[in-house]
This record gives sequence, C-alpha cells and structure tokens, in this order.
Amino acid sequence: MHDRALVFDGIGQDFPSPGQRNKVRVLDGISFDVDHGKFVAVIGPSGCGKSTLLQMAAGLLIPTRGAVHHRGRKIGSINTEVGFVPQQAQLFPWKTLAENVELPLLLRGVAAGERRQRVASALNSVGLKGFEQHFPSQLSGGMQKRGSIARTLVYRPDIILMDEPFGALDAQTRMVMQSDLQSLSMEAGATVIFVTHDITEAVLLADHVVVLSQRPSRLLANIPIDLPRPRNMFEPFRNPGFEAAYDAVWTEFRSQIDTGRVH
Amino acid sequence: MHDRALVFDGIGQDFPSPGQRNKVRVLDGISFDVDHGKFVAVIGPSGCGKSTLLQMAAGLLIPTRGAVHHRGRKIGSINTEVGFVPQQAQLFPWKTLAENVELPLLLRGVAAGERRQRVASALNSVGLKGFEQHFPSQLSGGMQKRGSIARTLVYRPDIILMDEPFGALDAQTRMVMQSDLQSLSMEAGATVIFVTHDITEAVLLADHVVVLSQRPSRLLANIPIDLPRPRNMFEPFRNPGFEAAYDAVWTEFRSQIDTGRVH
Amino acid sequence: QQAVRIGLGAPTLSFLPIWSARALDTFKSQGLSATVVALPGGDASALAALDAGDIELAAVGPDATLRAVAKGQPFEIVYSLMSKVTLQLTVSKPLAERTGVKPADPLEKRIAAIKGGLVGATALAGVQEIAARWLAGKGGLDPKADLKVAQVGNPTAIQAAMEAKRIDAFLLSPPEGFLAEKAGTGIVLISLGDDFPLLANQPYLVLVAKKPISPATADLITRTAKALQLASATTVSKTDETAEAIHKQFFPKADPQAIAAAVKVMSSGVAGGGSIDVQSMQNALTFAKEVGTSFGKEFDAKASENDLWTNRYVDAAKAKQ
Amino acid sequence: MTDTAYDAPSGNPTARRSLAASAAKPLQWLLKLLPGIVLLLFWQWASGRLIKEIYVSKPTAVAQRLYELFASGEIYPHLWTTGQELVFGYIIGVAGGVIGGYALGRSPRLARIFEPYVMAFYGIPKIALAPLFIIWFGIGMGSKIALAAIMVFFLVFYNVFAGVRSVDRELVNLTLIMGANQRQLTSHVFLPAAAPYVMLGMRLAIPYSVIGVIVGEFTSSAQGLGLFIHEASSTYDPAGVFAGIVILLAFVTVANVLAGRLERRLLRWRALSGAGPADI
Amino acid sequence: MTDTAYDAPSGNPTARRSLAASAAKPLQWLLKLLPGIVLLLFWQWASGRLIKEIYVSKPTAVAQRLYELFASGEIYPHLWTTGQELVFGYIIGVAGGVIGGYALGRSPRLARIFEPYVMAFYGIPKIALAPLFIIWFGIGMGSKIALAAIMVFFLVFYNVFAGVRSVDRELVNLTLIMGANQRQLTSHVFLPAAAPYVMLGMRLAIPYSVIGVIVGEFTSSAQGLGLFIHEASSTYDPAGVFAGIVILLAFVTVANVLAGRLERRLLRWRALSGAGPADI
Ligand SMILES: Nc1ncnc2c1ncn2[C@@H]1O[C@H](COP(=O)(O)OP(=O)(O)OP(=O)(O)O)[C@@H](O)[C@H]1O
Ligand SMILES: Nc1ncnc2c1ncn2[C@@H]1O[C@H](COP(=O)(O)OP(=O)(O)OP(=O)(O)O)[C@@H](O)[C@H]1O
Ligand SMILES: [Mg+2]
Ligand SMILES: [Mg+2]
Repeated sequence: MHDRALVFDGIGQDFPSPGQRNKVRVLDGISFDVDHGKFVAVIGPSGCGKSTLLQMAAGLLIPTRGAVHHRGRKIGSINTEVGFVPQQAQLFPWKTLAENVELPLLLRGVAAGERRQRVASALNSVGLKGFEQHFPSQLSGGMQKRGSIARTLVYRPDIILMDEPFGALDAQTRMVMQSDLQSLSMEAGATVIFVTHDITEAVLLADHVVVLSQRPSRLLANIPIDLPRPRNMFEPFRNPGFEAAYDAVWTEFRSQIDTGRVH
Repeated sequence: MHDRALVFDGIGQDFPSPGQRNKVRVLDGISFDVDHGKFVAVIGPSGCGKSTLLQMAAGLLIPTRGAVHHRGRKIGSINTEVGFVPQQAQLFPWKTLAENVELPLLLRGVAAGERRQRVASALNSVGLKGFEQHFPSQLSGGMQKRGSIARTLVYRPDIILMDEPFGALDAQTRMVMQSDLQSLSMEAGATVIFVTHDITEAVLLADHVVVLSQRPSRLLANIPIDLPRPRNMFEPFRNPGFEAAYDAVWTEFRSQIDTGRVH
Repeated sequence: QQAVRIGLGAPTLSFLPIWSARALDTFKSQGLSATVVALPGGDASALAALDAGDIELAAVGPDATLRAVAKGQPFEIVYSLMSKVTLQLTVSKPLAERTGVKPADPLEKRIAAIKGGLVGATALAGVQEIAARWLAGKGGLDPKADLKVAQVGNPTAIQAAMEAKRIDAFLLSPPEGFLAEKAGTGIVLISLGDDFPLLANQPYLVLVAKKPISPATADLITRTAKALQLASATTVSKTDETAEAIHKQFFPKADPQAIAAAVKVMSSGVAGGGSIDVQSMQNALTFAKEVGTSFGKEFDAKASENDLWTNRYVDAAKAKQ
Repeated sequence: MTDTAYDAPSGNPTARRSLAASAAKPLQWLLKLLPGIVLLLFWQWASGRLIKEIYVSKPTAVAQRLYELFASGEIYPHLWTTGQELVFGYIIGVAGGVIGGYALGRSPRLARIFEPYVMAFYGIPKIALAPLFIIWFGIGMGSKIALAAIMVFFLVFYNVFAGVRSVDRELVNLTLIMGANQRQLTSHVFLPAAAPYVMLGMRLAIPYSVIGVIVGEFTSSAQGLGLFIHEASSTYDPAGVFAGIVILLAFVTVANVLAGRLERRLLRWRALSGAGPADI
Repeated sequence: MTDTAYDAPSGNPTARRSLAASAAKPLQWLLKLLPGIVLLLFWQWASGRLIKEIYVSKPTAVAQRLYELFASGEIYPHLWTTGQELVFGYIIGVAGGVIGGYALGRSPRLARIFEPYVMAFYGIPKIALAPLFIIWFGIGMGSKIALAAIMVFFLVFYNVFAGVRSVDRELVNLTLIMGANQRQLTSHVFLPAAAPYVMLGMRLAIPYSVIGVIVGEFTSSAQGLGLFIHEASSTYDPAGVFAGIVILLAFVTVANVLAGRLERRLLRWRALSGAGPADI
C-alpha cells in the first residue's frame, strides 16, 4: 500500500440531467491504482468522464459512489498535494503571465529572488520567454495552455494531474514538451496522471494506459507499457516495442466503435 | 478572380507588446488564395498567428498591413457571410445547448418547425443527442467544442472558418466528424479554412495545406494535396498517395525545428 | 362644499386656529372642506407651492413672506394666525443647576444664564435663532459672540438633543417647554410674548395668498377667515374644551395635559380674529430691524397696507353672519 | 440574492436535498428569523431602559398601533398613495436606467461625453431643490414619483452601464458574424450577459425608491406613509412612526423576495457551474 | 468608467492613437464640455423666462456669488467641515461595505440569514430616525459621518456581495489546490475578480456620500455646506443655493475622476481583451 500514490476505488458519478427525471451516469465503478513515480495516461471518448475523474483526484468533486485514496487517506476535501492542469488553461486574467506562474510560489512563501529565477526557467522551458508581461487575453490558445502547464510545474508537486495538456500544441512544440515532461518525472520522481486523446502520446509517455469506455464509462483496460526509458519522443516508431504497445491500446480503444457511430 | 472565395493579400499584423517599446510582429506578408468550394488547412507552430489569420477573414481584426478580400471586396468590417468556429468553444453560457445551436437560425428568421428539426439533426451529427437541455457549463470540453461546431454548421454558411475544431476530440469521434465534414463540403460545396496541429488531419481533409513559420510568421509553403475524394478518414494510410503528401508537408513543417528548441 | 387647500410649513400646535377650526369643524359651517398639506420643506416650500397654484393659502412666518415679496413675488398677507410670539426659552436642567437660575428671577438674570450656551433650533436663520440672538441682546449679551446656535431638526430631535445634553437651551412654542419640564430635562425660563411688549403684538404666523386674488378666491379666503375666527372665538371662550377636541382628533398619543397647557398659553394670541393693524405690522418690522434681518428692501407698515398685508378679508368675515 | 451562485451541485446533491427537505427546512426558517427575533426582544427590553420610549417606542406598542391602523382603516389611503408612487417611480426609474445605461454602455463615445454629467447630476442634493420640485411636479404624487424615479434611475443606469461594458467582446463578435442585427444582439447577448449587473441594480434600487418617495413626502404631501410618519412624529406618537416604518420594511422585503425569485430564474445558468467546497 | 472596457486595441491602434494625439485631443475636450456649455446657456436663457429666477437663479449670478464666497472666505469653514464629513463617511462606509459584503459573499449560509435584514434595514427612511441619530451620534460631525457611511456602506456592501458571488468557482478551486490559505485566496482571487463590482460600488457611493452628508446637515448642524445651502434657501438666496450645489458637484466630479483613474489601473487587464468594432 505504501507505494501507491493514488487509488481509485470503484468510483462512480451521477450528474443531474436537466429536463429529465433520471440522472446521467458518467463513471461506473472504476478502480485502478497509481504507483509512486509512475506515469498513467487516461484515454477515452469525449464526454466519458476523464475530466471528472481528475477532479475527483484533486478533491474538487466527491464521487457519488466509491472513493479516491491518496497515500491511503480518503480524499474528502480539496487536495493541496497535487498539481492540476485543467482542460481549459484557466490562467488568472488579471495577472500577467509571469504573475500567473509566480502565484503558487508566492502562496508557498518562496523568496523573491528564487521566485524570479524559477519563473523564468519555467517560462523558458515552455517556450514563453519574452511574454512575461502579457496578460492571458493577449496570448494564443496554445500559449495559454503552456502557461498553465508552467504554473503547475514551477512548484514541483509530487502528483501532477494534467487534462489534455498538449492537445492544443503543434507537433513540434508537443514533442519538445513531452520530452521535457519525461525528464521531469524521471528526475524528480513525480507521479503523473494525464488525460489525452492521442494514443501515440499515451503510449510514449505512460507506464500504464487506462482505457475508458463510452458513457456510462467503465474501465475497458489498464495496459502496462514496458518500453525502456528514456524514450525517443521525436521519432515514436524508433522505440523498440512501440508498435506492439500501440496496437494493444488501439485494439482496446477501437472496440468502442461498435457501440454506435458517435456514441 | 470569380472563383476565389477569399484572397489574403500580403497581410501583416503587429501587436503592442506590454513592457516593451517595439511591437510584436505576428504575421509578416502572407499571401494565398482560397478557391470556391475548396478545403484549405493552415498549420504552424503555436502562437504563430493562425487564429489571428482567421479573425482577419471574419473581419474581427483589420490587418496592420495588406488586406483580406472576400469575393473581390476588401473586408473592412465584420463579415457576416462566413461561419466561425472559434478556438475556445464560446458557447453562450446563458443558453442551453439546443438554444445555442438554434441561435443562428433564429437570427436568420427560420421558422420554428424547421429550426427544431435542423437543430436536432445538427446535434445528432456531432453526437450530442440527449444533451439539448444542458447548459454549456454542464458539458465536457470536447462536447462544448462539438456544440460550437454544430452551431456553425447548422446554418450552412458558404465559407466556414474553423480554429482547431477537432483538437479536443478522441480519435474515434474525430474520424467520424472529419468524415462528416468532408461529405458536407463535397455536397454543399462549402469553402472551408481550418486551423489544425495535426498533419495527418490536414493532409486527409485539405485541397491545400498552408504551412506557416515561427513568429514573425511567413508563408513557408502552400502545398496542393491531390488525393482523390472521397478519402478514407478511418484508415489514413489506405488512401493512395497519402504517404507522399504527408511527407511533403512534414518536411516543410519540420524545417522549423532548426530555429530553436521551442521557438 | 368647496375645497380649500392650506399649506403648512410644519404641523406644530402654533398654528392654533387651524387646528381648532378643524377640530371644531367650523369650516363645514362655511361650506368649506379644508385640506391641510404638509410642507415640512419649510416656508420656502410652502410659498413655492402657493406660487405654483397647488394651494390657495400658505401658513407661514411673516419674514419668509417679506423676503419673497422683496424679491418680487406677488404675495399678500391676508390673516394673522398668531398675533404674538409664542416662543418659550427652555434651558436644560444641568444649565439651570449650574447657574442657579429660576423662572422667578428678574429678566436680566434669566437671560444672562444662557451666556455661552448652545441653543438648538429647527432651522438656522429662522425665527428661533433670530429670537434667541435678539433675546441675548436685550439681556446685555453680545448677540453674536455669547451664543451658539445649531440646527437640530424637528422638535422631537431637539428634545432628544436636550436629553442627551447636546444642547443647553431651545426656543420653541408650547407644548415643547412643558414637555421638557415634565420629562425633567429642562425648565421654561422665558415666554417671549409675555415678557416683551414688542413681541406681544405682532403677526407671528400668517396666512398668505397669491395676488392677483380673483373674486372667487376672495370669497374663499373670506369664508376661511370666518371659519378661523369662529374657531378662535371658541378657543378663547372655551379653552379646555377646544384643547380636548384638538387632542382627541389630532394628538391622541400626546400627553393631554401638555396640549391643554399649550392651548391655554397660546389662546391669547388668537384673540384678534386675524386682524393686523399698522402698529402690529410696525412691531414686526421693528423686531426684524433690531435683530438685523435684511429683507433686501425697506418696508413701510402703513404704506404697504392692502399691498403687502390687508385686513380686507378679516373685516369681511367679521361682517359676515 | 440568497441562493444563486454558490448552491452549486456539489458532491452529493441528492443526499443533501432530501435531507434539507425533511428536517432542515423549518430549521432554516428558524435560523433566518432568529436575528429578527433577537432584535425585537432587545428592542422591547431596551425601550425605557437604555433609551426613552418616546424616541424608539417598543415592539408591543408598535404591534398594537399597527393593529389599530388596519382595523380602523385609517392607513389604507396612505398605503394606496405611497404604493402607487413606489410602483410608478420604480418602473419609470428602471426603464430609464436600463435604456440610458444600455445606450451609453454600447457607445463609448457618448459615454465619454455624458457619463460625467450623469454622475455630477446625482451629486446634487435633491432636498436642496425642494421648491423647484414643487414648482415642476406639484405637491401631488408627481413630485414623489419623480424623486423616486431619479433615485432608481441612477442606480440602475450605472449598473446596466457597467454590465454592458463587461460583456465578453468575443461573444458579441461571434453573434455579429452569425448575422445578428442590433436588436437581436441586445436581446440575445447584451441583456443576458449583463443580467447579473441589471439584477443587482434593480435590487439596490428597491430601498432607494422607498427613500425617494419618503423624502418626497416629507417635503410636501397631503397623503402617504411618509406624511403619516411625519405627522406621527410631530404629534408625539412614536409607535405610529415605527408602525409606518414597519409597513415600509414590509414593502421592501416583499419586493426583495420577488426580485430574488426573478434573479434566481434569470441567472439559473450561473448556479450550475463549478463544484466543491469553496465557502468559508 | 469612461474608457476602460471598450477601448480595446482594435485593428490599427498606432494610426488611431497618433491621430488622437494631434488633433483629436482638444476636440474631444470640446465635445466633453459642450453639453455643459449648452446647459449653462440654456439655464441663463431660461432663468426669468421659463422659470422665475427666484427658484433657479442664473449662472452669472451663481458665478458672482461663488466669487464672493471665496473672496470673503465665508465658505471655507463650511467646506472644511463638509469635506471632513465626506471623507470619513466615505472611508468608513467603503471599509464596512467591503468587509461585510465579502463575508456574506463568501458564506452563503450567513448570507441566507442576514442579507434580508441588511436590505430591510436600508428601507428605513433615515430621516424618520433623526432623534435616534442625535442621541447616538450628537449634532456635530458624528451624525453626518454616520449617515454618509450608512449610505455608502449599503451600495458597497451589495456590490461586493454580488461581485464575490460572481467569481468563477473553478479559479477559486485551482488556487486552493495550489495551496492558498483564506487570506491569499482573498487577495489573489476574490478581490481582483470582484474588482469590477467593487469599483462600481465605490463609484455609486460617491454621490450618495454627498447626499448622506447633506441630508444630515439639513437635519442638524452648526456648520457645513448643507447648512449653508439650507440657510440660503430659507433666506431666498437662490444664487447661494446653487453656488453651494456647484461646490458639491465639484467634489463629486473630482472624486469621480479619481475613481476613474483607479478603476482604469485596476481593470487594465479587461481593456485588452477582444478586438474589432462592436459599438453602435
Ligand atoms: N455539472 C454537470 N452537470 C451535469 N452533467 C455534467 C456536469 N459536469 C459534467 N457533466 C457530464 O459529465 C460527462 C463527463 O464530463 P467530463 O468533462 O468528465 O468528460 P471528458 O471525458 O473530460 O470529456 P472531454 O474529452 O470532452 O473533455 C459529460 O457527459 C457531461 O455532460
Ligand atoms: N491582443 C493581443 N495583444 C498582444 N499580442 C497578441 C494579441 N492577440 C494575439 N497576440 C499575439 O499574437 C500571436 C499569435 O496569436 P494567435 O492566437 O494567432 O496564435 P495561434 O497561431 O492561433 O496559436 P495557437 O496554435 O497557440 O492557438 C501570439 O504570439 C500572441 O501573443
Ligand atoms: Mg475533459
Ligand atoms: Mg489559435
């Protein structure tokens, strides 16, 4: 039990459904563990409840059924030991980019000098150098998302929850950032759960890929990816064993196509 | 000149750069044409000015230099003859999903009966049946984006501008919607400009792929894709000639990697 | 029945004839139904309403009227509601104890007691302040330096201020002095109208009409005057009954003794039946001069008869059966 | 304003609601009434002890007086007059404020020119102009309606103005691209987006319409609650004063509850976003 | 409030601004002053023609009277008193309103209990309570400061309350996850997010602080502009009345300009979003 950072224990979530009597069942009895220092990718169709799942891990939502445990403790309120990169960038519109990224350090009482230096290096690593004084509304969609990632990585939380972090990025930028994320988790031993729609990305980055089904979503598979690290993010197919792993995930994911045209 | 729906004529855009004297040059003398009934994909690194370019076509932004012409007329104010799917879904938070999608029809004075039926079919085609009464805040990120697409397609504008329409969708949903979009443009003869980060998607859907460089971005290439239609969206590599086209685009796109790690 | 609208600057008991006429219902005998419009905005508001034609008669103080007339407003005083100054100087208990003054002391000593005190008034520059400063002058004090005056609001507020020891004295018409004595917060020291002959005979509150006065309005005013005269006569002859009627109809929640005492004190002021003579007018002007009021124009009591003031309606009413 | 934004459906809405329905409802009401009851008790106790009854009356006397007033029917004409003044003043003020605020909010050029004048105009103490009001609007209902409408106008005007200016420009642009004309833009985007501000303005305006009418009636009147209060105060009837005030409070409270209902309906969409415990 | 939200950098900001800098600046000023000048001219013309001078005076007479007042120094003590009352009343009211509004905005439970009482309390016509005010706050500056503070409090309270409730719950949650304590949450999220509402409340409160002080001085005072106006009005000195009002307007206008500056600084971020022509 000690090495388990997060345990999802039969979680389920019902949402009220406007205009109808009965509720929408979104997640239905999903259980899986996330070990310390591991990388777990969650994939599943749009609207199946991936973001909902991350919100539960962050303590923003208490599951209707089941529970999420963090280091053995049941999560019952906001979990301040995780870092959360939401699906929409959610930068603070009244703060400049640099102030946004600085905020978590400020909240933790990091000294001004160190703050400045860490903010600069975080912004640099997401390619936003030179935009420190821009307000979020002056940034492009992808830049906002990168700002949001920098804001979380800058304070090096133990557990990082990322909701489609690289979805709005072009292939080049994405590869560089994937590579950075891999180094970070390898060096700092951070535990990462991240939601993605890109199977290649999931296979490249993750130690486990969790595949969810259509709503009401159940766990279709929890596939271990045993490729050696460090992996080559720039040419995925050069990684030995990549294709087999990819196919394993794709087969699971694809099985949903029978359920309906678009769910 | 007659068959040119949109002409970008040496457009350039400078934005004020907070904290610095000189301005940020975002687009730098970009010229290309979009013919009637054609599909043009725009790809380029994050923050290079793709969204800015679409905003100019919609008349939301007047370029600092150059001009955009629509059917030979210079665009000087809001262009009501295009349909616009913004990068963020931008649904009206005070309207339910159905009311959101119904709005353009309402604005155009379409009769109630027809409205109801067209809304239902638009929602159905993006897989949002059953969520009519949900408010946007009750939808997942991908569902919001699909709602936004439905809101534009429902009134069948001649020219459709889409900013990363499928970026937030899983592989399955995305393929179905790509396929739908292809049929729509083939049947209705709609002109489409769409921004994407996914080279496969660009090559699969487009007649021309416009590749932009790093900021200040210039036109790297305007590559014609001559694959026969209809194309198979579900297995890209089954399309004859796909790989060659993909490589042509990828080579151009990749050339930027020399400019810096992440621009 | 014809309606007559009378505007009242403040619904205080000093407008005694109006209260008694309403209480004794003498308007009805003249074929009138009287509406009293409250205009707590003060005399200026009441005169504005008169100017606008919203009321036929305004019950105000003469100085406001004189000031307005000096500015060219077409007003005429047609009835003297109260022909003596009814103000009473009431001092707070602490002041009385400190100075050891008693109501039986000679006038000089009584006035000297308020030296350096703070006097509360419902409005600055109004008759209360003027009278207070005049009084100080009469007692050999410096009217400007030896007295501070503050505006405190309505009579209840002034009572509250005295109780909270925020002011040392006030000059108000009955029954305020009586009430303060009863509450044990103050002592009535001087009744201005009784102690000074100049103040015992002058129009203190008047009815004003707007010129030109049409024959129909003239008739209305005459009948109103008649109603007021009848009520005044009853007030003088049957003071207690009148007080009781007023209390029952208009002041049911007030202390009946207070109303009775107030009516008794003021009844002498209504004895004249509303008539103004040159002497009383002159007294008013003299008083104004003594306290340094400048109307912006010199008035002559005699010459202004039937222009600024008139007994026409009062006389006509007296002649009427 | 009480339970819109933050009653978001958190964790376990069903469980919560059913609990609330059974035991918590009456308890909640009790909680709501508690401060009022405490206040009344304190008032009753303090009257005559801490402060003379002539200044503050006392609850039992006020209740008694209220009963008298309604039983004898003495109060009805006053109620009727003041009620009409309130309703008209409020409606005129709100309509003017919405129109003015919307116009200036939409047109920055006009706003730059006229907004300072509106503000300055409001700095004018209306009581100083009582004679002017009497000349213009008479001593009847007109002047009270005017005064209340002006008070209401200002609050609604500024709120609508701020609300319209806070509307997300991108949504506006999007609607224009869809082909909206100005009228449609107003009804589909600006008004709903500015609704939180508009509702705020309308709520703020409720007590001020009462103040406007009462100030007006204090200046000049032949009938109305303000006059009644004023007369009660000058005829040594503190219970009457407070009875009048209680009636005014009832007006305000009822209007506030109605506005709250309207707000909850119009801003239903805001109640749905977000989740989880952020309240202190 | 004049040029925050909608002066977004549209198409061609450079060209526009340089144009504005050269010729348009004085022109703009002229445009701004124009309505005022027209008003003054109309007033001068109408006085004595449409309405008696005794009610409205006329600009030249008012200017003359103003000159007299300042030249003789007669007005300074009044100015000083009223100025102090305004400043203290405003500051106390704003502080109270921000604290109260914030507390109730953050705690829906407290809000459900207390908000109706706050609203009802405001429906009470303060003039009816003049005796109480005198007993509690005296007849000096205290009672005026209290009255102004109460007026200001209400507006700020409700705006802050609404502002805090309109804050995006997701941003709040995110900040909590980052490890913010309540104090940090307040200063980094709630206050900046509610700033548009807070600023609105503070602006609305400016004229009302003036009204509060003037009403207070009308009721009771020994010195102050309200008293000066009241005296002028009861001694038939219309030029004096309007001279007093002009001074009050100057107060309000200066405060408004200052508040506008503050607002533009605090809400700078709002001015940047969006682009393009959406104004009528
Ligand atoms: N507040 C809410 N009220 C009602 N339904 C909700 C609410 N929040 C989420 N849902 C529903 O829950 C489901 C899952 O939402 P979620 O955001 O977790 O999806 P997702 O897997 O992240 O999808 P995407 O990939 O599109 O982001 C959706 O069907 C949505 O309609
Ligand atoms: N209002 C503004 N003020 C200053 N700079 C701006 C403004 N709007 C956009 N920019 C800058 O313009 C550049 C291009 O923005 P744009 O949104 O067009 O990028 P994009 O190509 O769509 O990127 P992405 O793929 O990340 O969405 C960015 O560097 C951004 O900082
Ligand atoms: Mg999601
Ligand atoms: Mg973009």
